[in-house]
Amino acid sequence: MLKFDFVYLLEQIPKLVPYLDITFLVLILTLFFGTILGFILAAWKLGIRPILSKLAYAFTTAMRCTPSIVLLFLVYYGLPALASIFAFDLNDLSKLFFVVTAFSLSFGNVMSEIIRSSYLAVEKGQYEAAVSVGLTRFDAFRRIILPQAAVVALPNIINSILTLLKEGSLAYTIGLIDVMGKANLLIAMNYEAHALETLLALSFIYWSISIIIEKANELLEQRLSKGRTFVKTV
Amino acid sequence: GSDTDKTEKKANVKKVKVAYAQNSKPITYTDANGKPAGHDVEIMKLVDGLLPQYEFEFIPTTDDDLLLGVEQGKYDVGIKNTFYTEARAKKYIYPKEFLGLSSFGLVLRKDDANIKTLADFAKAGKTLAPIAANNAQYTVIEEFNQKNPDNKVKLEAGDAFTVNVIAYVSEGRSDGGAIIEGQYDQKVRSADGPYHSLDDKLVYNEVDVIKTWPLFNKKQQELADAYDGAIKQLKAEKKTNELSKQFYGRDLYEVLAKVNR
Amino acid sequence: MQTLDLHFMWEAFFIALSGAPITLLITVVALLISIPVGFFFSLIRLNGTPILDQLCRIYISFVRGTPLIIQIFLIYNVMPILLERFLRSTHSTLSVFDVNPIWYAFVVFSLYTIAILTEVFRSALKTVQKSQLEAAHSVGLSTCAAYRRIIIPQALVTALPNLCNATTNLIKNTSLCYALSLREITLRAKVAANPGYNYIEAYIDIFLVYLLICSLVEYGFKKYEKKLKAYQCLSA
Amino acid sequence: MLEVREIRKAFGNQEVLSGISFSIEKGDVAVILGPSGSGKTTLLRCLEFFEQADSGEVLFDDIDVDLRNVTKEQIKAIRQKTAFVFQNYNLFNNKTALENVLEGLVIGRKIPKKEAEAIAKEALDKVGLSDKYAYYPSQLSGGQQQRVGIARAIALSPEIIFFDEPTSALDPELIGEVLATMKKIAKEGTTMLVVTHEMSFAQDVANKIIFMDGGSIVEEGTPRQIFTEPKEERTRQFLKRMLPEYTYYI
Amino acid sequence: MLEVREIRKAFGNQEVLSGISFSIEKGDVAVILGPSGSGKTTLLRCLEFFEQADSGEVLFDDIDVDLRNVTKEQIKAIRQKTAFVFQNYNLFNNKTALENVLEGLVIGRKIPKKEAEAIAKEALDKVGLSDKYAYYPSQLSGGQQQRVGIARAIALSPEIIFFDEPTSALDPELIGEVLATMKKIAKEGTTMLVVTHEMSFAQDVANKIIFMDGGSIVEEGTPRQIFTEPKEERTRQFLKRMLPEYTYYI
Ligand SMILES: Nc1ncnc2c1ncn2[C@@H]1O[C@H](COP(=O)(O)OP(=O)(O)OP(=O)(O)O)[C@@H](O)[C@H]1O
Ligand SMILES: Nc1ncnc2c1ncn2[C@@H]1O[C@H](COP(=O)(O)OP(=O)(O)OP(=O)(O)O)[C@@H](O)[C@H]1O
Ligand SMILES: [Mg+2]
Ligand SMILES: [Mg+2]
Repeated sequence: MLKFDFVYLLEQIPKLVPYLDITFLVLILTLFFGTILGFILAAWKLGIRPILSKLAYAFTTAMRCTPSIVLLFLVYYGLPALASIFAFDLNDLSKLFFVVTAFSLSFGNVMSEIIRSSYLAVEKGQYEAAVSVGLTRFDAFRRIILPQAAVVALPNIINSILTLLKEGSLAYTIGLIDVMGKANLLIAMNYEAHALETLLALSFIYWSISIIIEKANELLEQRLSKGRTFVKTV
Repeated sequence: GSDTDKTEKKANVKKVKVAYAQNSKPITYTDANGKPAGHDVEIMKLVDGLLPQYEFEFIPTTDDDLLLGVEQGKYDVGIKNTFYTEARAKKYIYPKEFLGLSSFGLVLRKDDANIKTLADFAKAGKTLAPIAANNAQYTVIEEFNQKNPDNKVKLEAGDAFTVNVIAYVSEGRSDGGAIIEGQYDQKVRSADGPYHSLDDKLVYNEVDVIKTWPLFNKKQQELADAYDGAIKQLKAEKKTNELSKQFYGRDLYEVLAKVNR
Repeated sequence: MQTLDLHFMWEAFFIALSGAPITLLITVVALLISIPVGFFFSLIRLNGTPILDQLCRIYISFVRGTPLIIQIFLIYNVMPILLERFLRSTHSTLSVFDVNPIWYAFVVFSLYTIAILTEVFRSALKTVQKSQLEAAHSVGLSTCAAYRRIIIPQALVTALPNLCNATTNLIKNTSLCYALSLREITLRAKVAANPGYNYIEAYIDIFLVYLLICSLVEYGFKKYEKKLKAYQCLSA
Repeated sequence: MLEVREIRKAFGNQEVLSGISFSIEKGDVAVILGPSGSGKTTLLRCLEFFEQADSGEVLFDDIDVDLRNVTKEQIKAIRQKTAFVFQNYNLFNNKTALENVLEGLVIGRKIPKKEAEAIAKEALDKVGLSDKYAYYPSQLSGGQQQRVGIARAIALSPEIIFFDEPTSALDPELIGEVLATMKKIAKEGTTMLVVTHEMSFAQDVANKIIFMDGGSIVEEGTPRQIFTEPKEERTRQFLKRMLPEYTYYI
Repeated sequence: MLEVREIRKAFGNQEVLSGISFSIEKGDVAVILGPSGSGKTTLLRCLEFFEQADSGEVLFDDIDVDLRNVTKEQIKAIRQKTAFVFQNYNLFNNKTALENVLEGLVIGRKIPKKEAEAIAKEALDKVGLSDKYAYYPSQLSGGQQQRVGIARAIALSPEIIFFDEPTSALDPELIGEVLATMKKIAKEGTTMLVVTHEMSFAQDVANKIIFMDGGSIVEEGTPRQIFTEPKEERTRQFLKRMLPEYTYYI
């Protein structure tokens, strides 16, 4: 075993940080598309059209049961294969495209369940009161249901965002290099010698980002919880 | 003038996607500047230089993706220190000419220096550090086990990410580990290797020298043939010997006569 | 595109399936540990118990904030070495390296799932009105009984979909056990694929096995959610 | 302005409304009386489309709704003209008292913020809550919550307001005040359909009494008719408890 | 049996209870009257320890509680002897009417299931819900829910029951029945502390009236004293609304 080399650890950080741009790009694009997908799926599940709701549930089952790596390969290989039937060549598209597509599908699916469960957790009376004062369904959702549901949803959303943040190891399997991929490369380049230091440097970066996200979440949760009381044991 | 020349040239030149495993230094890897590097990569660059009708684009990726990608046609050719097996030959085109030679052996603690072959190793009941399942070394040992059902090496699949063979052996977590000599050289023997301090505690015992191959997509017969022509020329010019020395610290072509796979 | 080697796929399917017991064992053990502990942690967080709450937060933030594979690395590669040194210094004859790697898997996945479930439970408990607890107290139920019989059944309705997500994710994450050389589903399939490079077939098999397991799990959750929701649906 | 024909509603196989028909004119104050569980709340909820009736017809001004197939537009149109005071208040948990009242004005009726605020404050003042603007529902007493619910409805100045037991949580003093407010609104021409157990309101303000039992209308008429000479034995029996009081007021 | 000394409670810097003291004896039926927002609910909640009072003392039988530092054992001991009827019912959402009543008997009081079921059914029958055993709260009308809440409390046969407006959602007919039930329980010796706006109950059953306003007790005494010769102007003013009725009943 080599001596733990703290200086080495510190040296790795500036080498890793530049690759955060890919990490964030993937994160933000996925958040954007995934959330939209999540809302659509949740709306279908909660809606009255049986076909759409069956479809949405089936999608959820499929997504839940697909390991992310398989999903990524399905998108990375399957999509171009599918497109080639229609004489499109997707093989030259950026790897980013495939990664974001795959992540959005699975993130959107998780979001749809989070949205569904938190939506159902808001009493029906709140919706009724809202439409009774003339709010449209959309306004009722936006102004009354959503803020209350968000309190319930947030901890779970943060769970998934943090998971998503770290999915870099998956992107790496098809050769897209984000911080995680870069850490892998750094380790490989040093013949796995200072793996521990490099990984700790990586963890440090991830952890810092997570702490920022969690702090933001805390503030938001507090704001949304205004006027509400929750169960405690004492 | 020159502008039209370039475009004209471009039009005739076929792009070739060469996938390489980006994390097996010194065979193939991505260097600190994000550029492709390593023994196999350098050879392919030379091949590219000899083939004006092709332009190689090197794409870094992982083993899994490389194998799938070449099979599917996402990449035209892949290099990752691949050995030859029958089954693989069904999936990919192996060219006629091999790409390089690779010394494959066991890293052991000094006390076990007398273990020279896999058979010795198995007989002594030693434990082997886990090997990534898609690594060629795994196949070699598995084949050994198939041929020697009464004297099997205990083989475990693992992952390169967590299994650091040198560390495993030196710490006594396992008795031996499979390794490519080039890697052992750079890690342990070389004066600035990260494990140079272990140089007097460990030994590398060669088990075999094995030919490594590029894998071509099934549709790339033409490319494979072109490759054959080019690499023949390189071997004749002894360029390959130079690279072997440069990356593996030793001219493996000296033992070519004894290589049987 | 090449045709699939169906024969291989058929055989490898069962090879992959034979890894299911390990996957399920890890999943079950991790859940058995992390459901009660996660619940306990969520109570600490909801109550804002002074020091414990801070500790919980740091723990959760670390576990959620760093990649699972790194946690595996730390626990599998670093911890044993430290332990080994410690044991050697105490002249113990125990060998850390002889420990079956599955124990590492239990530890890693439990630690991870606890963090996830803490947040799942915390959010779910927030959906139960405080007055439900008061009503339970008023008829003489202890806090414990109130939670068991009134609060938890109501919170579970919200928790279940997320619990189901967490469980299926856990099942899929056990594929990271390849890093522990544990022969679970993914690793077995990949090893089987290795000699013939039948990676596509192997991945399809992996997909099918997970599909089988996860859809059974999901089916169970759906059934249970329906049952728990009996008191709500009727009015909706 | 509101005519209801043969509304039926069953939960499972228990029929809760078994063919309710009545009509009220503009400016009417109609009171629905009836024992607990007789379907009063369910009736109001069906009229506001919170509950889907199994069959029946509702005529609201010129909107003719077949309850078996209601369109979204019809629901929206009717809800724009009505307001609802809930038996269990249903205040917006995430909004203060003032915001609860503002919501419908600003978002629902698109009244400019400034103006809406004046209206909302006036409504809250009317029900005696001028010092509770910034309180969240969880910080209000039962009676205060109920009054916010009332303020929220009357602030909208809708054509018709459905009240579901609007004074149940109030003390006699306040009941007086709230009923006076309702009386005033009625005088201003707002139509009201009120479920209440408050006989004095029924007598003083209502011009129509509907007595329900077991999902049907047992009897309807003017307060005078119902209170002094009820035709049905069931009505008489129900009112017996209150008659002494009634006698006094007369 | 219950003595309360100088309970104080503030939310933020708004004092809601400013030093409440009174005492009731075994078998007493004490009624708390007072306008909305005067702190009645808060007082009851402090006595059941749902709200932590800022200071004060409670003597319950031989248990002497300093509200500034209450132990868990004291809370438990007192809750075992009391029951609470909530202003907004607070039924267990995930339990049927019968289960709501059973819960406290079987789990709280450890009464064998069989026996408990008989008691629970009897309690529900008393409040006229013999046909709703298997209904969930969401399937019950407001009045039905309120009655389940009452049944849940009386089934426990505690030494003292706190009622917070137990008849607000009931129609006159039922109010009569429920009050009769409460009267019967009172006769059997159960002590009661009742917040209500139902004057007839205050007159008929109570032997003590406590009139609160703005967080303090304005006046207390027997019903006769309070209703016929209130000392305080505030009391007189509050009762004015009800006096006609009262006069009648006398
Ligand atoms: N979702 C439901 N499922 C089944 N039964 C229901 C449901 N909602 C209401 N009921 C039943 O319908 C009947 C009428 O209920 P409703 O709420 O209309 O009564 P109400 O006249 O408003 O009574 P109250 O004066 O007590 O509020 C009740 O017996 C109730 O149990
Ligand atoms: N959590 C809280 N935060 C701030 N103020 C509160 C809170 N709870 C109650 N209050 C205030 O305390 C006062 C007393 O409330 P309480 O519920 O005791 O009144 P009440 O006498 O029961 O009235 P009602 O007859 O309307 O039920 C009210 O003015 C209310 O606004
Ligand atoms: Mg009702
Ligand atoms: Mg109150």
